[in-house]
Amino acid sequence: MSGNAHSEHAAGKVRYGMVIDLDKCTGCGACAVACQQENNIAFRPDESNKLRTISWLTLYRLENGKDYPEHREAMLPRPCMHCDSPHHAPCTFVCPVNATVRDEHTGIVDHIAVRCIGCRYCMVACPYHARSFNWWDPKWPKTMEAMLSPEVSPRMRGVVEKCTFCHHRLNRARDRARINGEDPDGVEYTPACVEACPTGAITFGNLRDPHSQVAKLAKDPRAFRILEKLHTEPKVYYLSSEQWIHKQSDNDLS
Amino acid sequence: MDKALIPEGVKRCPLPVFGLWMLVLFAVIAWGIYAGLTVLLKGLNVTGLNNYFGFGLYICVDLGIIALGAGAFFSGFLYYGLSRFFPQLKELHKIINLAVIVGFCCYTGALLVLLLEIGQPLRGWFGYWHANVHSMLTEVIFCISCYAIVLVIEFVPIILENRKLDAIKPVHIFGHNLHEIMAIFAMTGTFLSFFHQGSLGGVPGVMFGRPFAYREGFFVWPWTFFLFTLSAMACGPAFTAIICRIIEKVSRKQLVDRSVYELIGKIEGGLLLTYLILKGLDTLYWALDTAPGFGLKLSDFYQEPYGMWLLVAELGICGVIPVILLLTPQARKSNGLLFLAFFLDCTGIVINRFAMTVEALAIPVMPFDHWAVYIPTVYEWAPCIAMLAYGALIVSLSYRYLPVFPREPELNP
Amino acid sequence: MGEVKNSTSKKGLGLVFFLAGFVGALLVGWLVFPNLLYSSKQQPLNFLHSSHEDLSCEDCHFTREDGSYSGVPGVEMCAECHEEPMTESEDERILVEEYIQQEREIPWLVYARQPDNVYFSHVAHTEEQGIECVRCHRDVSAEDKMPVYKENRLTGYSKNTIKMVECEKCHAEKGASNSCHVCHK
Amino acid sequence: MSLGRRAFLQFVGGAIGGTLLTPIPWKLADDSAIWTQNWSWRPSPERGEITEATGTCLLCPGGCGIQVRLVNGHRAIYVKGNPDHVVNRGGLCPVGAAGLQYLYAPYRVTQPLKQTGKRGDPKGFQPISWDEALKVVAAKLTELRQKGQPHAVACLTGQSRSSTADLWKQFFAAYGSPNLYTMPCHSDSTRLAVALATGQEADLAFHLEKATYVLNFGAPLLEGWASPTRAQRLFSRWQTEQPGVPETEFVHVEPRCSLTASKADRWIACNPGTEAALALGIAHVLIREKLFDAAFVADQVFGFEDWTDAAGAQRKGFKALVLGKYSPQDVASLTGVDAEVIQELARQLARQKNAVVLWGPPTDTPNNLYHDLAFLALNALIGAFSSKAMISLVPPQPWQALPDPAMDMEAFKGQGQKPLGQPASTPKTKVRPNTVHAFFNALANGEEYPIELLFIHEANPAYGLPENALAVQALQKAGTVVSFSSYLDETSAYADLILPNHNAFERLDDVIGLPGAPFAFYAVATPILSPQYDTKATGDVLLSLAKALGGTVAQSLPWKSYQDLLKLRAAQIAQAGSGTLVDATFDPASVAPGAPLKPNFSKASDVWRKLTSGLCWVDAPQALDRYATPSSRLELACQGLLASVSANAGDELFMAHYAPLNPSGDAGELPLLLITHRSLSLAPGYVPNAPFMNKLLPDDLLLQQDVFVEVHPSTGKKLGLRPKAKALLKTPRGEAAVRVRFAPTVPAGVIALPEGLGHTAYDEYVQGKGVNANAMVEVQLDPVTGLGTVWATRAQLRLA
Repeated sequence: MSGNAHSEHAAGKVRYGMVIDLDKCTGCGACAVACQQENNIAFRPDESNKLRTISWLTLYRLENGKDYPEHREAMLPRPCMHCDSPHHAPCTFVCPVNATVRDEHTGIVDHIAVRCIGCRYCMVACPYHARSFNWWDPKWPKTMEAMLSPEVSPRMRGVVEKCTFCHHRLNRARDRARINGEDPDGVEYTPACVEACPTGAITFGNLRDPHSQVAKLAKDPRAFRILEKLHTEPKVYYLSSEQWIHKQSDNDLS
Repeated sequence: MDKALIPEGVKRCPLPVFGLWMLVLFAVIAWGIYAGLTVLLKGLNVTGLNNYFGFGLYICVDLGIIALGAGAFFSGFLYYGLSRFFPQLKELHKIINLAVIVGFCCYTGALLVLLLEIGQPLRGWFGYWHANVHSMLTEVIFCISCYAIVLVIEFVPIILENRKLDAIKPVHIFGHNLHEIMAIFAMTGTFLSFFHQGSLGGVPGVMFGRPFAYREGFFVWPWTFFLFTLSAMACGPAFTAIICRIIEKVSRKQLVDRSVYELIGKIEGGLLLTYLILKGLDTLYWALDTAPGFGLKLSDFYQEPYGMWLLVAELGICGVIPVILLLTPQARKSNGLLFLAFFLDCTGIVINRFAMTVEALAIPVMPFDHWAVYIPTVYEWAPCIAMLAYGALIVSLSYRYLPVFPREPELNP
Repeated sequence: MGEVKNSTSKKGLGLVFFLAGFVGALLVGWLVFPNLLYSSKQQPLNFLHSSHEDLSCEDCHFTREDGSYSGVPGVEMCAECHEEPMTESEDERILVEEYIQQEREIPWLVYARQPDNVYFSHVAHTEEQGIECVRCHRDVSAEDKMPVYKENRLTGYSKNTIKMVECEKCHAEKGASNSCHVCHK
Repeated sequence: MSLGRRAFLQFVGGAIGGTLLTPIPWKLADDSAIWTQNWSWRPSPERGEITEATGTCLLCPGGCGIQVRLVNGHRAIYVKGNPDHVVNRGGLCPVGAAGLQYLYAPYRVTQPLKQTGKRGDPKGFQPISWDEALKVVAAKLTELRQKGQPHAVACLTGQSRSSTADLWKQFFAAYGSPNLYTMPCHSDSTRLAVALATGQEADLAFHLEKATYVLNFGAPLLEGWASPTRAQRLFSRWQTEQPGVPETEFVHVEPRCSLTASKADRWIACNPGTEAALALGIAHVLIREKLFDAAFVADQVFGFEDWTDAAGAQRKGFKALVLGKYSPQDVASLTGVDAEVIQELARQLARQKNAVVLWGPPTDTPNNLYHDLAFLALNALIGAFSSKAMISLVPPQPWQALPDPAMDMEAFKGQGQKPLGQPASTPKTKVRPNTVHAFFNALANGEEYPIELLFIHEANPAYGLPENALAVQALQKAGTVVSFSSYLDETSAYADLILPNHNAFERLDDVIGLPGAPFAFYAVATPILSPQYDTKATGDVLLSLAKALGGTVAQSLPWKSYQDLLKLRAAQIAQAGSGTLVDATFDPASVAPGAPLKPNFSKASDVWRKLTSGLCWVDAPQALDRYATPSSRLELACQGLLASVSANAGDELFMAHYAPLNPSGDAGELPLLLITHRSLSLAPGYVPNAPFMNKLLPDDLLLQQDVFVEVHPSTGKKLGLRPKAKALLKTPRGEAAVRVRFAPTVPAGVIALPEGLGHTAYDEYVQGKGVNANAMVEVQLDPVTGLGTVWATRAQLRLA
């Protein structure tokens, strides 16, 4: 068979992860727009059916459940969590054709659209709704085809797609490292969403590098992860000083 | 005009009437095919599926059909495997042919719908080529294929018993030999079916991102594995019995001895009781430990329209009541109650499959997420109904042209 | 006996029919089908590496600073020497008049063109790493004519496009990563 | 024939077997897999070398630095913020991030168009050449001048902070028309207020980087205020804990729970439009409890105590009026904010080391003059104008000056004409009031004199002007409408001639000044790529027109190209020898008003080179220690208003007071108050919402064609509405079909509608989504300034 990645949960030196500071995030959406632009994400005239839209990085609006004027809202950008649960992520476990596999050298959970048969099992398995299905063939206005990036392959109908942590940038960074005679493993790069965030709310890097900003922030007392109780071990951490946001990060009784 | 094909000793309705029925079925199937082709050409956007409901009517019907169709294997197992030790099971030979046919219809129909379920049907074969051994769907793909093959093999002897075909000597010899090794296939199919239903039950074991469906450790293997197997066993023969009864009603004949129904009733009653007990414990453990461990209470999993009524319906109305009816001799004696029980039994399994697929997806996992409601479109209903029509077609043709019920002549002198 | 013979002959005849279908299928599959599957295309004009020996490989095929690879040189590169026709050939004329003077890129048909979804890093496949160019590309040094470009009518890709299985096999041999994103984008 | 049948079967079997031994099925399967990956109708991106170009985003006045990736130098594939840019330091707002969707929009105007059918009919446009188009316009201009009607030429520009605006001014001055307007914005009123209070023509500079306490009355800080990305950076800076540096507390006052309100350290919910009253209530407590900066007031403020006007009349001072009318109890009943909270805010504000008061409407419209003055007064009381310098001024920079226009008699006469529709009460200050609503109103109603030629530049008033119907009527009334739009927008649909501008990423332009920034600013926007279509920069068009007109007009605009003008700017900067060219390492907190920054450049070429490589010119703002007022102090009592208000006017009319303009409509019939709001994922200005941004809109804001109105659950129930129900929204200005979102983000009796939807032009990705908020709101002209203000609009909502 092909795609027989090392399925053991490697204790490698690199685990790319993200920390999103919800105190700083203003929900502007620049990250999501940059993601769409960078990754050739298709759009349609009507995007108001949120259950059919393609979104690699979705902004959720959290509400504190109180009435005016104690009502407060917060925006939570949610990319793919690139779950690091032992052995398999919820999604990589269920894909029948190995279209989604976690790279144990970087922790990135890949989704190869050209391998994907569109059974949507991974969508069902993912508790974060990180995956979008191409319900329609992608169709860009003719003139807008010019802005498609050759760095990312456009997807067609009938397959699932999701956030890749902009792994094409990782590949480019590795090649640059090779050119410069540096070690291509463990290179640092920046996803599009991180680049775009005007508040600097998103930090990206190697979670296993104790000197990295992302590793430090992941240990911040304000840090939490969505649905910790599921033990999916997501590699996207959030920071918030609001207790009501912490409470909404996971299911809790009462 | 087709008398030559009709088995000896039995009577069938006039060809025009049958033809009309065929037309109806063909119309439905055509409708379904049209809808299916529309899905294949336009994409799944014509369905009611969405990013929250990755699974929908297709999966639900598939799982339900496969469970109901599992009666073939289980019946085969009972007849070919256990009747040596329990002579009373010999009676099942009176209905075993129908079971095979029903199973064949279910599995092959499921295969067809399966193609509509995936976004890239043309790449469906990747499941065989790039199989992920950890994925339950891989197991499903392989198992369904095997079961379909096994059922075809089991079906062939029945077909070969057609009067015309049987006339052909090599065919006759071949069919006869097939009959001999049917037990082997039956047993094989049974074990495969056990594993298949079980692997369907294993699906929750990998869904640790879905608390409603997730089962862990012991409760995946062997518990949920056996639960799915058991539930299929507990309803499969019942489904076959219902089909048989329907044929009896339509043909206004008695096709099997009443004792067969009663035997099935007892067996199903016991299996359903066992299933209910185990299912109850499974649900208990899930509700007492697994779900709270995820920060969820039982009530968190139920919201209209996916309310508590589903649980009550599945385990109460379609679980306890059939058990009581089936395990009460007096109730078994009443056709109404017996088949009501069978019907509830089968309904329960479909509800269960629905709960484990559509309902499980309706439940928001993230606290700030919302409940979603899934409404299938005609492009989902049509193929499924067409698949049922396809099954009806096969059953109708089989009944008309094949000696499905050995006791039919004697019971309808 | 006659009947038996008939039966045998009938069986024999059956065998004949079977063989006929069999052999026919083989012929169609192995001879006709490929031509049906692939269409042959010509390059816009004939380019010979042998005619450009004054240039080194790296002049036209190089890795950019950002790590990307420039495999096919732009018409600008050609214009450096071919501002005016250097020969009388039709190819030369086409080059100068239709491309260089019009400042239009030459639509070369790339033999080893990979699909959009493939990420190939030349810088990770160098001779220093024990991977020679001819491993994937034809040896162009002594070529006197560009080969016919065979395009798959269905997929639109070159017949010479390296398939995934070959990549995986080699990666496995070399101990290189077979992670999806290493080669996919 | 049985043989035939069996033979046929055998043949088929053999063929099947044989085929299985050929590559046909396997190859076809393999190819089908590859084919499913490469359907012909799936777009395949052009491959090639990827390079990066540096520039400045011109999609809003924010002046963010950008870097754009290009494939083969001519396909832009990605826009990111320039991490070395002083304004945005690497981030971008969603509009900027989606910028390429405007560059490659299918609704771009690709060449000059002439309306050949009925005005307003998009299908009636036919292409014409640039030569022909320019001739037509020049002829018209010449004709009007010759008729002695230079004032009949008007212009509305949306690009108020660039050299193009200066060109317009230069052109209109030389041509002789007073009717040059910009799209309305809050600074229209703040600049007037500043002029009245300080006697200076300048933008306000808020030193937010060094603020320890920011009290914001309604300005949508995080929804696109001023320089949106810079505001975000600022907010992020406030959120970052730094050892040894005091944290900044951000208090936001607004009736609606906006994103800014939620993100604020504290949100004070007040009744719509009552922010100024709250400010005055706070001033009351400050005065009563002697918590204000007494030294500054005593030393540099006029009108705090009772004063005597030029006519010798005794007038009450700010102190007396505030103490008399704005007690916490009184203000509480007006604003809905507890008296204790008002007192607490005042005391907290007074305690702060570096406090500053911001203000602004939730959408960018002019404010009530007196309300602007109220916030200025509050800042004065807390010493924000003192040596702390939490607020300072950014006046026009010396290098900004263009040569005085050569003016002939026609120019003088035209300039002497009163701007169309402008009220007589407008204050006489250095700042020219942007009475655009009065202009459109007069034009639409045919009052005063007609407008024969109307230029529309980087503006879409038919969509984006509050009470946009007025603009549509005006466009239809104007003689000839010339649009310089890049897109076929709502306004250009009404044009007789479209002279398409280069797209924001195609043109060379500049950004003069950053709204609210505590420094003077200049940046050059270099073209990211060459123009895709047959378009021309409006600046160049203007220069061409001037040349065509000849004479003094040509003299006044002597530059050969727009680029020459920009290079002149650089030269003048180099010559002035003040300010410095900076990158992201520049910390605005280090700027002290009145202390010009030391230049790090010498020659003009040096300046130009650095400006075009992404560096920006900044300089210190002006210290607010010099006042050109009658009293030579900061005037809380604005003596400059003596000419604008009646001599018998109440004393309060000379100073800040809470003066709400009553909305029209029957309170009984229209019992609700409608407010509008903005969001960073909805572009409310010149450009429409990009498809990428549409994905960001939640499905309880826009669902298919319907926009959601935010209604408090209790209000909704009272009106018999259900969540998501379709309803009819009615205001004095119109009716619209909407849906209902029950949300505790607004108080009972108030409903909220987002801006940025309801487009009718552009394409299917843009049009037909929601309702244009500008069509529902009511604009009220400020009785003093004549500016069109938007407060809240009476509304009715009922089940459809």
